Amino acid sequence: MPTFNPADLRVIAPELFLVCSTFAILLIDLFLKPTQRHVTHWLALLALVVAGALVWSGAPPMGEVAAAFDGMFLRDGMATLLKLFVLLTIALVFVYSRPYQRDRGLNIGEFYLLLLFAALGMMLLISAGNLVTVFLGLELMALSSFALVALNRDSPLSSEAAIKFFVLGALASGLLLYGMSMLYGATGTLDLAQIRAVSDFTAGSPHRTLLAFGLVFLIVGIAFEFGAAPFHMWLPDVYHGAPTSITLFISSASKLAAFGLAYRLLEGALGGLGADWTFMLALLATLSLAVGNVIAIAQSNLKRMLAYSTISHIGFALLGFVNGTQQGFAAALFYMICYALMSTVAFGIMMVLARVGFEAEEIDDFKGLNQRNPWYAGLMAIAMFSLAGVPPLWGFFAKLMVLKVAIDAGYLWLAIVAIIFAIVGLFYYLRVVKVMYFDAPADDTPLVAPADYPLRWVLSLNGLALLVMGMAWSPLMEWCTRAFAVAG
Amino acid sequence: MAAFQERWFVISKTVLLIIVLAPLVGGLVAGLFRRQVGRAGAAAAAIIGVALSCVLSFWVFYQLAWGGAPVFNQNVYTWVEVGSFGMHIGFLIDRLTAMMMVVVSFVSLMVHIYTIGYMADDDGYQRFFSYIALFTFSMLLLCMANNFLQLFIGWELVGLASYLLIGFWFKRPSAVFANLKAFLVNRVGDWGFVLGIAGVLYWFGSLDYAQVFAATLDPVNAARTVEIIPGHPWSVTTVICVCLFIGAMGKSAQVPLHVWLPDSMEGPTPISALIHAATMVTAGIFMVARTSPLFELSEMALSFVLVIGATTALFTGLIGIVQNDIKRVVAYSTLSQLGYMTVALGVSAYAGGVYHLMTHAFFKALLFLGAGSVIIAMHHDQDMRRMGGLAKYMPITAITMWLGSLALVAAPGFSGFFSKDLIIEAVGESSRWGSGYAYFCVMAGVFVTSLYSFRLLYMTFHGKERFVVEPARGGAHHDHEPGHLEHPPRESPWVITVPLVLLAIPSVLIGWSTVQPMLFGGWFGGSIRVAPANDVLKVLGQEFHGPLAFTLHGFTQLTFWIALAGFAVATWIWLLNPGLATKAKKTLRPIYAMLVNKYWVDDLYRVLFMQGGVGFGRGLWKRGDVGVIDGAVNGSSWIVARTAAVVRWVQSGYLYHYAFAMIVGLILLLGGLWWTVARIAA
Amino acid sequence: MQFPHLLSLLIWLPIAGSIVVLALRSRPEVARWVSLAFALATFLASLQLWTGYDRSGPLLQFVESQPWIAALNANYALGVDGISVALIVLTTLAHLLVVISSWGQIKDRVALYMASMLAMEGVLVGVFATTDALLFYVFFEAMLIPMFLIIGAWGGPRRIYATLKFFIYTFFGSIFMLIALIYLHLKTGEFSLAAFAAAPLDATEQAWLFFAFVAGFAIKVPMWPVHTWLPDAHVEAPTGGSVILAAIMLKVGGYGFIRFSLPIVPDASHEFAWVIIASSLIAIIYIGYVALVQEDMKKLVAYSSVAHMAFVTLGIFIALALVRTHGNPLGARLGVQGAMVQMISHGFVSGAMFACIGVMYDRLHTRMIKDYGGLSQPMPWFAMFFVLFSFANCGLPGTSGFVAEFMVILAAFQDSPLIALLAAFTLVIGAAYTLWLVKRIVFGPVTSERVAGMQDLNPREWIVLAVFAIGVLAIGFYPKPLTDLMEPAVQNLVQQLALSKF
Amino acid sequence: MITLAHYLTFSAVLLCIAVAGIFINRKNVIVLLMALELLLLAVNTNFIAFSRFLGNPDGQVFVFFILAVAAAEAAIGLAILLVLFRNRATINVGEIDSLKG
Repeated sequence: MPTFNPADLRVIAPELFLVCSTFAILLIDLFLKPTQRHVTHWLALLALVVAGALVWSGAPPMGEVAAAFDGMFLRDGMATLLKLFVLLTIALVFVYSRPYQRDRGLNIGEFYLLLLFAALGMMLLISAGNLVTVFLGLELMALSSFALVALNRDSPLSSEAAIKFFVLGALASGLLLYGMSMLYGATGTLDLAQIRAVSDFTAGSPHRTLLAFGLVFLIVGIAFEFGAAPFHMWLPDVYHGAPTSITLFISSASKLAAFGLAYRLLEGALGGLGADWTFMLALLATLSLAVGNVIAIAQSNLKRMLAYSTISHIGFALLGFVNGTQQGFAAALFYMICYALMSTVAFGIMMVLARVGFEAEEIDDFKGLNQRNPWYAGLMAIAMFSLAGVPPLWGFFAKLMVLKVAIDAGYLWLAIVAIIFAIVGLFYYLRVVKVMYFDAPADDTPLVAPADYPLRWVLSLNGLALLVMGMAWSPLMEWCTRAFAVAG
Repeated sequence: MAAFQERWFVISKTVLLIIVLAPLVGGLVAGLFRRQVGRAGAAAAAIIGVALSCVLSFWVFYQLAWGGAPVFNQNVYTWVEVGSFGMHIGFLIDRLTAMMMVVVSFVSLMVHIYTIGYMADDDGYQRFFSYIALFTFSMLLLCMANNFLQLFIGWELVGLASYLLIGFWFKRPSAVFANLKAFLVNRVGDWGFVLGIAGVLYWFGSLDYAQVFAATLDPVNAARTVEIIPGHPWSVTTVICVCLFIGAMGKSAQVPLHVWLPDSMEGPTPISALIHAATMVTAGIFMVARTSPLFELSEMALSFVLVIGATTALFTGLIGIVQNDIKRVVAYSTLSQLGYMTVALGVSAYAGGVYHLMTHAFFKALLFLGAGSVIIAMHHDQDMRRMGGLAKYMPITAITMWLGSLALVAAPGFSGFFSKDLIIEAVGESSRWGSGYAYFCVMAGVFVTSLYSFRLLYMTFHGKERFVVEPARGGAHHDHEPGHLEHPPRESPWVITVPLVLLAIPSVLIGWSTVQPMLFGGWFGGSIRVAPANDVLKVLGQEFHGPLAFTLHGFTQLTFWIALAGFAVATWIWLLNPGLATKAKKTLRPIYAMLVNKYWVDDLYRVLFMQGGVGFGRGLWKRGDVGVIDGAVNGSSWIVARTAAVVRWVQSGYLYHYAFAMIVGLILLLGGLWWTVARIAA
Repeated sequence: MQFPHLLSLLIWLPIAGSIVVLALRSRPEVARWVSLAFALATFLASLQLWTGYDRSGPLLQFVESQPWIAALNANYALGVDGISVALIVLTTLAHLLVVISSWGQIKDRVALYMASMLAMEGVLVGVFATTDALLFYVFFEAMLIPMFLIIGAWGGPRRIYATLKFFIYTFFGSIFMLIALIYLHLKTGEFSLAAFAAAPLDATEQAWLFFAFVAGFAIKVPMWPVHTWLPDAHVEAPTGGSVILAAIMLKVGGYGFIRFSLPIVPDASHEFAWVIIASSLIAIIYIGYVALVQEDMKKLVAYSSVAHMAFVTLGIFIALALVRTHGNPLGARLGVQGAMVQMISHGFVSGAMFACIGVMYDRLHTRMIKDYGGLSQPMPWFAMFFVLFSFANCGLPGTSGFVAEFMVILAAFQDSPLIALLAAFTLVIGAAYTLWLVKRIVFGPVTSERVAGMQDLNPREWIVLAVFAIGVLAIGFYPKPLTDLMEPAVQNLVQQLALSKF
Repeated sequence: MITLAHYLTFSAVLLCIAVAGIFINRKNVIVLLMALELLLLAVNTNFIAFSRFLGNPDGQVFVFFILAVAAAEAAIGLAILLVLFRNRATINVGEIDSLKG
């Protein structure tokens, strides 16, 4: 007879703290004047930092799993790592978007609260040990995201993006749920570990067909969250329509969370069907690489271009999944972390350059940036080269790791497809550098970054990290590898 | 005494280094420090350098010829060493080399001195000295080499000097065209030459003369064959020798690579004398003689040499008859004489070839310098149609030119007689394949030589004066019409006439003292190796009873009468019956056209190689590089961009299309599932 | 006294310099002097390699090794043999000269230009110094970034097309090499070149790997038919960029063949040597003809670079045929030595040619041959240097160009006289396109007022060209120190070639 | 006798109707929201049917969660719809295409 165990509260301490502090901030924010919004800002950041500290300090030893509530909630190495980076990227969203939000009158409490709720959803999703928690975490994240996209209530584009995101997101989660119901039907349990136990021994049984059928729907849901082709259609429109701060969030934190979702469902629940899902993911990867890289070339809007670039990067990350081993997941996670931190730089700089009435989101807006503001041009160039996967930047090593595990798994053809499309992709990243460095500026005046020092410093560090990590990424990779040790 | 003898009669490396480097130093001083040393300083530096090496060359020659000094063969330094392949810079000094050194440095010295006068008005005075000194260095490097590498280095460096000197008046488009042509044609020869060297290294395992020549004695090497075209075994020595000789054909201007030499007359006359008559062009002859141990192994290669040489000897001489440019006549004469030397090589009479090389160096340098003297007198007009009767204005030039010409036409007793007559006789003795043809060519050549030589003398020095002397009309020095002189022609200054005289002496006399030892006395010793069966000179030597007897015998020979006939015809046409030439021109129009157009060889080359090469290159560039390769490169990026531009509209903006795409994706995944299941089941 | 981490110093000193220079963007004059100081310091430090290198054996020297990426077992491993030493010294020297020569040429964004150059220097030294395949790859690709900027930001009118073409073309090739490296890593569990060389590989694996390497290196060299990026890149690049591109970057391709293809896949290299040899011969003849008809002098010299680099590939792959088919290791050494000397020599010669064209371009701002003529009158010193380098370009003895071509032709003859025949055609065609260029530019009457008004070399240009000239002549007259430096490494390589991997 | 298969078929049909409703509908966004509710109903049917036939209550618990979330989802959906209408004065799916390409 399961009983409530107070020790479980320790396991979910970070989440509990985040819930409580979010509500507290909600209340405090009600009493703040718009001029005092910075209090919310700092409190939200504080909440994230403390939550991060709690994640770190209460982490179980590597390779061990701390479960709470009958396995509904799991805390393992992967969860610790992923949560830390989710919190980090959301903190970056806060830091980077403050001037941007302020300029547009969007520096409102909802922004912080919805992001905190989304963070909570992600943490829950990442730690989910049960289909119910997966679902709840996912929906908490998704619903917050829908609302965030529509945050700029006066923008027709934002609302269009939001409705597309919402309808397709709901469709995807409906299909995901349908798949979950198949899993439930096949195994009679909602617990991921138990589903896994069944799935490991299903060869030849009728359950297997049902499981595999459910698997397809799960993959639809996962692919949607990632934005893998052909479930990517929402992604360019949402990136484009949403305020840049929200695009930043979706392209970084959400993608990390999607990794959590994919890992929990595919490996945690359906590891036994690896042979099935690796092939399906390989198909998705191929399509994503092709669609993302090719269509990105035709874009003139930087946000849209980065959206397609995201799709192609998801294709790369999926190369790690097709390996389906500890090494593979580690490589994929490494890739996602790298990608998230690259996109924070790119979108961060877009926000730095944006002004009231000027979004700095067309590629041509970056013309001659090197003359106008060499430092941010340099950071942007680093981000672009890193996204393109040119050594010695971090992005290259992330690609290297996933290529390695894909080839190791026998997917040489996929690796070759990936590199061919990487060459195609190179073109549009270089175009951004070209515009910044080789084109004459439309306007010769220096472009000064907002006098927001945390933004300047953190963004610079973020950008330089792409360079430094190119030489010192080994510890992070090791951490990623250990995060998956004996986790399954 | 013995110690003295040892010191005195052993060739010292230091001396050799000074011989080679002195002109280089002189040249560098004249060239790089032209501002600092001035005109006189540059001339002095170059002349001192060359004079030093000339004196020392004579000394070395003396040591070898009379002092009994042993052959010197040492490396100076190692150029490259890859395993046991050592490539060195070093000297092999035997009598052949010593003779060349003497000829080269002596003629060079004469030319240097002559230059003081000839180039007196030229802005490029210092530059000229630096170039000819550089040339002397290169030529000595070539001659003194003890290996094929250094031979080739010198070979190419003299080519460079020749290039620079032909194009010395670089403002003249014709000069810079001629020097390019000269270098490129030489490069065609070098193409073969370098392959020959590669063959030597491959099959004989060394580039060192001594080792290679020792290896030729091994019958295994002599019998070795190679199948470059499968199924056709060729003797490796034939391959090597033909390749080497192709190099010689370029440098010594043998048909069909002769086209550069007449054009090279664009250069100042001193270098025509030095490079394009006396020394550089004979490098090919020297090289073949030097490598005689190799050539002796290949009857086929020698026949090739023989036929090429004979063709050159006759057919280029014929062109000389119709030339009006005084230097071009001498140039074609040079071609023809080089042909004679080559013929001598072809019948294994290497010593004869080299001997003719030496005599020719003197009298041909004399003829060129004489021509130069005339040209100065005519204010740099070279057209013989505007000369005539110059003998009374410039007697020294006229006399020396006559002496040189007599040597050229092999008048008995003159140096050219000894060398050329012997070549002709040697051809007559030879039974090598092609010797019949060669005999005809060299015989006919005698007539031709005589014809153009006397034609030149008559048109230049005798007959009616065809120039107009009109006092200066206040114009600048140079702007008068061709054939119009400001003042009567006058004899050149001493710096010009002294070299003429000094060259005339050996041109006339040198045969008397040298023919016996050099041709029949085995003077060259081991430098030249002739297989006993091929040794035509030995056969001739049995009938040779001293130079005087030979000279007297010469008057009875067919060659003398042929030459005399040439003299008679020339006198008849150009001295006694002016106007006959024009008539003959009309009656023999096709032949005349053929000769004036140089058998259309130049035109053929221009169309085939120049225009053809440019057209071919343009085709490769436009069609190949730009069309196909870049077409593929840019085309693929164009395809990607077009695809992107089209495919992006799949993202139509409509929600229902997006949802539809997801459903398609779902179906795709179900298909993927089915495929995996099927695969696992199978 | 030797500096303990000399190779690291040579890599990181210029990179540190580039960061310092970047910080001086508002003070271009200071930036110039600081970059000169860094370039000079690096060059002087690299001389220690030359003097301190023990020429007696083939062992790697100045070895450093630090764990770098534990997950991949990749190390920050450095070490040089004679071949690397020669190339590193060439690199540091060329960069020093480029910094000097761009003094007056670059006026816009000086700091960025100098920083790119210094960063490139460090990266290039890294390529030649590393013994770890992954690190090699990182350097190999990283050099694209500064060159991309240099061509794109300071180039000519079609610089964008050229620089994108350059970047994507080369990236395209090298990424296949990356797959090959990953494959080898999976096979051996390491990234060290020594481990790769020791890995047993069957014929199919070797064939695939070979072509992956060829894709990477052939484009870099560049070999026919993947050379078309080079003329465009050269034409549009600023002078300094052209010099580095021609003098150093192309060498990376040849170096890659030596370090990767030959030791790792010797059997496939042997089996497919004919492909490379054929391509090299086509390059020598075809590209020679193409060079002949160029109207833009930079394009002409760029095409001639392709033809000259063909001697590198020819020399390297002839060696395989010689060792394996003919059992002639001596000839093979001659071929490889020739190829290596060609790399160094071409570094001097092509660098000098581009520097010369830069001198002309600075004065008239055109690269078209028809705009020049009769330069020897207004610019006698320049004419002297230009003629010297032109003769070096067509392989005249006494210049470095001859040494290498001669050795490669000698080696080629040992494999097949026909190959030598075709290769030696360069004597004719090389002289034709080079000297025709000389004829049209340097000689003849002065063609225009603008040409007549051209100033002769200033002292800075004079120094740069004089250093190149000294290099060209020194190697030409006495190549032995250079070949002796590389000999143990070459010998070692040839010995390895003889060993089949099956 | 109504078996599990019947329920599953029923829910599959519901699913198909929902999906079809989403991508065939070219008129009104409200209809989309309805189709999404239908989709969740299909899922709920599945869970309840499985729960009933497996004798395991977990599925029914899940359904409660789904219902709760569906309510929240509908709320957000309608809110976004309002914003959209305010900005564009239309909720016609065929007219919402400014973001494309």
